[in-house]
Amino acid sequence: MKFKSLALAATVTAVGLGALATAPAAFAQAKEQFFPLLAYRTGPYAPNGTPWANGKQDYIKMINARDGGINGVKITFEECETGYATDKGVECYERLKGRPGVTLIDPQATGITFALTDKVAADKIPLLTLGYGLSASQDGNVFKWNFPLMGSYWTAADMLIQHIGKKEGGLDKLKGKKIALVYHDSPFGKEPMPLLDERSKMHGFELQKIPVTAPGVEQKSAWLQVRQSKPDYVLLWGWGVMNSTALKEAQATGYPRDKMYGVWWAGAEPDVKDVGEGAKGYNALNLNTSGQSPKVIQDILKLVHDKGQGTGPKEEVGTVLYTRGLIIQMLGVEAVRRAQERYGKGKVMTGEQVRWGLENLALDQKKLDALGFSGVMRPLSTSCQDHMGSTWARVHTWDGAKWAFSSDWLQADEQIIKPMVTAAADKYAAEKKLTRRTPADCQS
Amino acid sequence: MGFFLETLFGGLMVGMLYSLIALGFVLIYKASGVFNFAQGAMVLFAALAMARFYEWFPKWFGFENKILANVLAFAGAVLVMVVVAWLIERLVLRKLVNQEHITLLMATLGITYFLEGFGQTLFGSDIYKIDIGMPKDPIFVLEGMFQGGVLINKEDLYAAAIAAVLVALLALFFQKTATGRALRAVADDHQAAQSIGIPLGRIWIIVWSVAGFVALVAGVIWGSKLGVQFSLSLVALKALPVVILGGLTSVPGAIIGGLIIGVGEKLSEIYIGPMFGGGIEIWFAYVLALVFLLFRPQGLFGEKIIDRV
Amino acid sequence: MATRKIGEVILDVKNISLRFGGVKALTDISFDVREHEVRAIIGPNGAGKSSMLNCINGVYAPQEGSISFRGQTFSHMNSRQVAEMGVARTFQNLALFKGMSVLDNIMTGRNLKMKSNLFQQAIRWGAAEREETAQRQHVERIIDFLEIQPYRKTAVGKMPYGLQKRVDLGRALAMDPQVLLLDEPMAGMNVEEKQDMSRFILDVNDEFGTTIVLIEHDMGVVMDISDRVVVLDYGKKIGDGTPADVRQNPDVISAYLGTSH
Amino acid sequence: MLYRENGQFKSSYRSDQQIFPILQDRIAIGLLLAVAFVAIPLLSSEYLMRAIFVPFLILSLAALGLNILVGYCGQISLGTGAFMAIGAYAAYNFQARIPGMPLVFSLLLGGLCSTAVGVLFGIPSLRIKGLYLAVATLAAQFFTDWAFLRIKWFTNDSSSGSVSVAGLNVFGIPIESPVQKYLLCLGFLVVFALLAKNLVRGAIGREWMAIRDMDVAAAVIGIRPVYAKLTAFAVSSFIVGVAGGLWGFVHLGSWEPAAFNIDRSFQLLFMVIIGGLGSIMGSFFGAAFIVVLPIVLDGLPYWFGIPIDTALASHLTFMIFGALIVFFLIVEPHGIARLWSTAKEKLRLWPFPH
Repeated sequence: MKFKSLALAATVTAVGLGALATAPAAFAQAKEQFFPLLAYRTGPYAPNGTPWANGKQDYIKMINARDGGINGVKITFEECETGYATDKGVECYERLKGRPGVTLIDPQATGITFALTDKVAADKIPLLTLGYGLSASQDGNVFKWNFPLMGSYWTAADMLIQHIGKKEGGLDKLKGKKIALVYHDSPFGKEPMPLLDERSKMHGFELQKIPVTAPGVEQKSAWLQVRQSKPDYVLLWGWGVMNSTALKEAQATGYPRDKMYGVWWAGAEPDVKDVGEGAKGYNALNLNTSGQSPKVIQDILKLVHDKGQGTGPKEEVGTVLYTRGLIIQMLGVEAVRRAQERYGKGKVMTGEQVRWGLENLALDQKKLDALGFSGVMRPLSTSCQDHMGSTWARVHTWDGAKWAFSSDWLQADEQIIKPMVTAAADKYAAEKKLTRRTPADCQS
Repeated sequence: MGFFLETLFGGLMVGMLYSLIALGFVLIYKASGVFNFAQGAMVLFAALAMARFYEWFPKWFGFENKILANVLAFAGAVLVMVVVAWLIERLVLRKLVNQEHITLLMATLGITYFLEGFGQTLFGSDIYKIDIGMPKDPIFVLEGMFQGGVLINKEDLYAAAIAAVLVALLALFFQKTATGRALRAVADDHQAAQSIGIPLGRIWIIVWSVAGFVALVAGVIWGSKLGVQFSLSLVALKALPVVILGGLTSVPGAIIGGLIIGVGEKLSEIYIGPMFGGGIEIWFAYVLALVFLLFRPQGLFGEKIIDRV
Repeated sequence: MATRKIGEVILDVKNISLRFGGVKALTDISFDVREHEVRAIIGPNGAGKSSMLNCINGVYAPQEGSISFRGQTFSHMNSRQVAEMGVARTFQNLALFKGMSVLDNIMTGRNLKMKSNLFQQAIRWGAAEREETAQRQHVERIIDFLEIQPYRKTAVGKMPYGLQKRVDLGRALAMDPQVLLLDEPMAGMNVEEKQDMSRFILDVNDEFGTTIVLIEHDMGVVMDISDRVVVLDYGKKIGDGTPADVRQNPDVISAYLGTSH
Repeated sequence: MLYRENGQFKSSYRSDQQIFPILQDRIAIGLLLAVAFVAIPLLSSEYLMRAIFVPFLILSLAALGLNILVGYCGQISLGTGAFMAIGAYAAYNFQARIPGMPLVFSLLLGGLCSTAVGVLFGIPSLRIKGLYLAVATLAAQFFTDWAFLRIKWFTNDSSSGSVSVAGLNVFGIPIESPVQKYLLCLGFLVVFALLAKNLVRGAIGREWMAIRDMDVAAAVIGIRPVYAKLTAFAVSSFIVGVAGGLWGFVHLGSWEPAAFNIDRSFQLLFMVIIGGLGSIMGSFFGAAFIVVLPIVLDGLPYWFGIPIDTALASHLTFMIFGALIVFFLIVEPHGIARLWSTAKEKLRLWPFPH
């Protein structure tokens, strides 16, 4: 018996090490553009992580099927399960970064982003963190390899305050008001605080910070506090199961849902669908539309799902996070395309070249329409200094059955964000003993 | 004052749910000397089964009636938990008889992983809904006494009621039925129980089934409050201080402990938390339990240990 | 036995009473132990013999009474102090360190003698190493004395019962005790084993002049090897004196009627 | 006939008290070290280095520390993650606040801080035993999780509460490349393993085991439970703390409290129990098992070119992992280390069964 199991242990390890040794073996010159996909389809965050990951995969499949890749360069990918855990994420990154033709990394988690920020700089692989990650990394002069495209937690918080201000009839009306931030007790949840503090100083509203211990299954006391202090508005900074729980507790403690505003990670179908009517009136930011009407989604349905190659269930296509996945993947692909314009069409781009592509994205309305993203998102153009490219978003509201936009496009306020970003970036540069990039470096 | 009462009620309600999970721990520990870490995973597993059966059965058997669906789903889930109990006894406990506590503890941690993986493979890892028609909106009482009244959550009341009924049933089961008495005998002394011809194996299956049933009830209540999702298995960690505080071997301990922890947690978070920037309830529960232990190392109702040499 | 002379009172137990909640384990027990003698405590099961030793060891704290050792009087003992004063102990139901080898078990008995600190031990250089070796030599002598050389490196859990009893004795001897408390050293042994064990006990008493306090059921053995006997029954002292006296004592006889084995 | 101790007679107790009394063992260890220090750095790919070996070494170190507490002193702990966190954050603060602080010193000081806290949370162990004690360690776990999120000072006022380090170097030698990181961790591990081994085979080790096996008897012999237990907590949390520092500084480079959450504590407990309680070797076996197995499991489908959905793969990983743990406990409750020594016993007798 003992021997049997000893043998088994031996084989397990043997197979393991063998496999490990061969796994990342160096291949020949890359023929294909490789996208490592970090995802989480298990654990507390799976309900939100899954559609996101599916969107990214479907877009790649569609591009290969429709255009045969990027100017003829096929796209390959491999997914690695992180379970939203930092160390697992790092392992996935190390596992996949060595692949030939590796393009860029979208870790899908703020924690992993923090851990990878230094590593990618050393490995020369761009880090694409659309709408999350380090707010300061908008400053391309310091964060050469980070790309928080389309928004950070600071821009999000800023837009929410502006929107609430509008509702009240002017930011000055916020004076004396009370706004509670119910946040996921982690870097993700704490990132918006500096900006909110700034804004509360400016407009004289009281900011109450109520942490929710991750993953956020038990929120009774958080919402009892809300009930106690009766804030005029609640900002919900949640992710995964925390969001739906928050809405249920809000209902249970009778806090009006229409006074609740979520970040764009707290405004998707998984967050509200099993709350249903209970979430009626709840608002959240959104970077993109949802629905199956856009051309790109039609293409996906036609070329991927109808061929039975869909990654997820068909009805999931076009949901909020799925569509965000599409956008992220599209931006990655377009970055490669942009890079090819400079470094040679039909070639496989290296991480460095893709980085340049990301830094010089220029997606105007025309381009977006051509890509089938008309109406799905705002145009965006990045630069050496600005790695965000667009600071626009809209508020949408859950009517009990579906999300519907309830505001026009909002834009974060340069005047406030910029100095904060620069300051934070400088602090970071000082800690890491980095120097800001020279204009010359921007050309590279 | 009104708000204090609300917090108190809130704490009691949450405490009741903790007690339910703690109950599972205690039952198993009493009967098989196993500190069953898998209790949380069992809650998740049972709740997943219930939630999915509720979706599937109507599809499979083609009927509409929600109540029927709920009943069948519940029955199905009970069956599942019995099977789980049976498998655990056959494949794990039986093979680990007379091992040290820590070995058994690890085994249940293994079971935890397995159940979490298996549950999500079988039933999926999305958020699922258990709808047993619990009212979601709050009611206000004592409006005369306090302005604004005292908010009470109907759902919590029902939950508490269900929990109470369950506990009563268990009490009856243990006091009145032959099996129950056998279980108590086993709890007191394995060898003795065996020597008077009580088959341990069967007893264990029964206990684990009962624990599975308790897990299911807990899962249904939590699930209908929070939705069924992986994180449900984490509530086990909330029940841990409860078991320790109440005493590993005491059913009343589990219940009283649950209430103490529930209330202590909420009051601390509301009234002390803000001074420290909040989020203290999780560790406060443990520290609370710890302080109790320093005065009664065997927990509130646990048996006293005398060193014999 | 003639060779050794009984000395002064070394251990004096006065009016000890011990209760667990309501249960009275010991009531007003007094007796003394003289240097170099073999003192037996006998009595039926549950008479409180082991509890008595536990009080002397400081495992239990008696509610009343006092214990004096070489003139120093304590209301209750502290295990560490007792050990430092040179009182060693074997246990009724083997309290050996099951996970450790015979060697380590007995070495543990020498720990009080070892002075090197954590860091010296961690580096295990000079002092620590020398100390280990020195103590090891001493332990080896005990191993030879108890004739368990072949088992040095085996884990005690795996050894036959009789030998485990020896290891238990060895661990106590390793402390070079002045007083040795033996709790049923021969329980569950066959005749030869008992003979060996009594031989060991007497040798210890002779060679090292160790005072011995002995709990034993086997009246035969007790009467053979002990100088004086205390008899307990239901936590009370019902007799005290030489084996001869005790044999005559009516209370003792009634207490032991039928239970003599 | 290869593995025999016949004819190797010990002429002095000293030689009998060596770490590896048997010649073949000494040779084996020599080879092992040679492989570890020379062969692996030369041969293995960057991925193996960064993603397997470095975590393996660091977690072995942590498991080693935990094993002293749980395996040798018998005090169960579910709060190992907390002590890693303390080590990491303390080291970070020494590094960030004291200019020119050498990395190694920061790490060791971090270990000392964790020692202090470890002793503090060890005090209940004097009164509370067994599973009840677990709650004390869990209290430590959740408290530190919270403290490092909430108390800005610990994280040098970073708005997000996550900290990061850069430009590591050991007395001038930079710690950038995987090989350098690997060697640094290996160095720590070897040194601490040696020291730990010395402790457990010395007087203090015997005290710990005595307390573990039969605390009353130990007390009667004159062992002070206070001293034994608290030293165990101290030594254990020191090693664990240093491991935590390495995990943060060398492996992650940038981390948040979640990197040391309760899952980490469980993972480490798994390691020591699967590997073997009360065995230094076991800590390594356990770490290897727990680190490599999941990676192998969710990698296998790709390497054998079986297309399998990620979710399913990782669910299967969970299941197989859990099943294997139960399997091992059933086959050998005393862990891989015991299997190993049984195998060695068999090898001694080989080719003659008796």
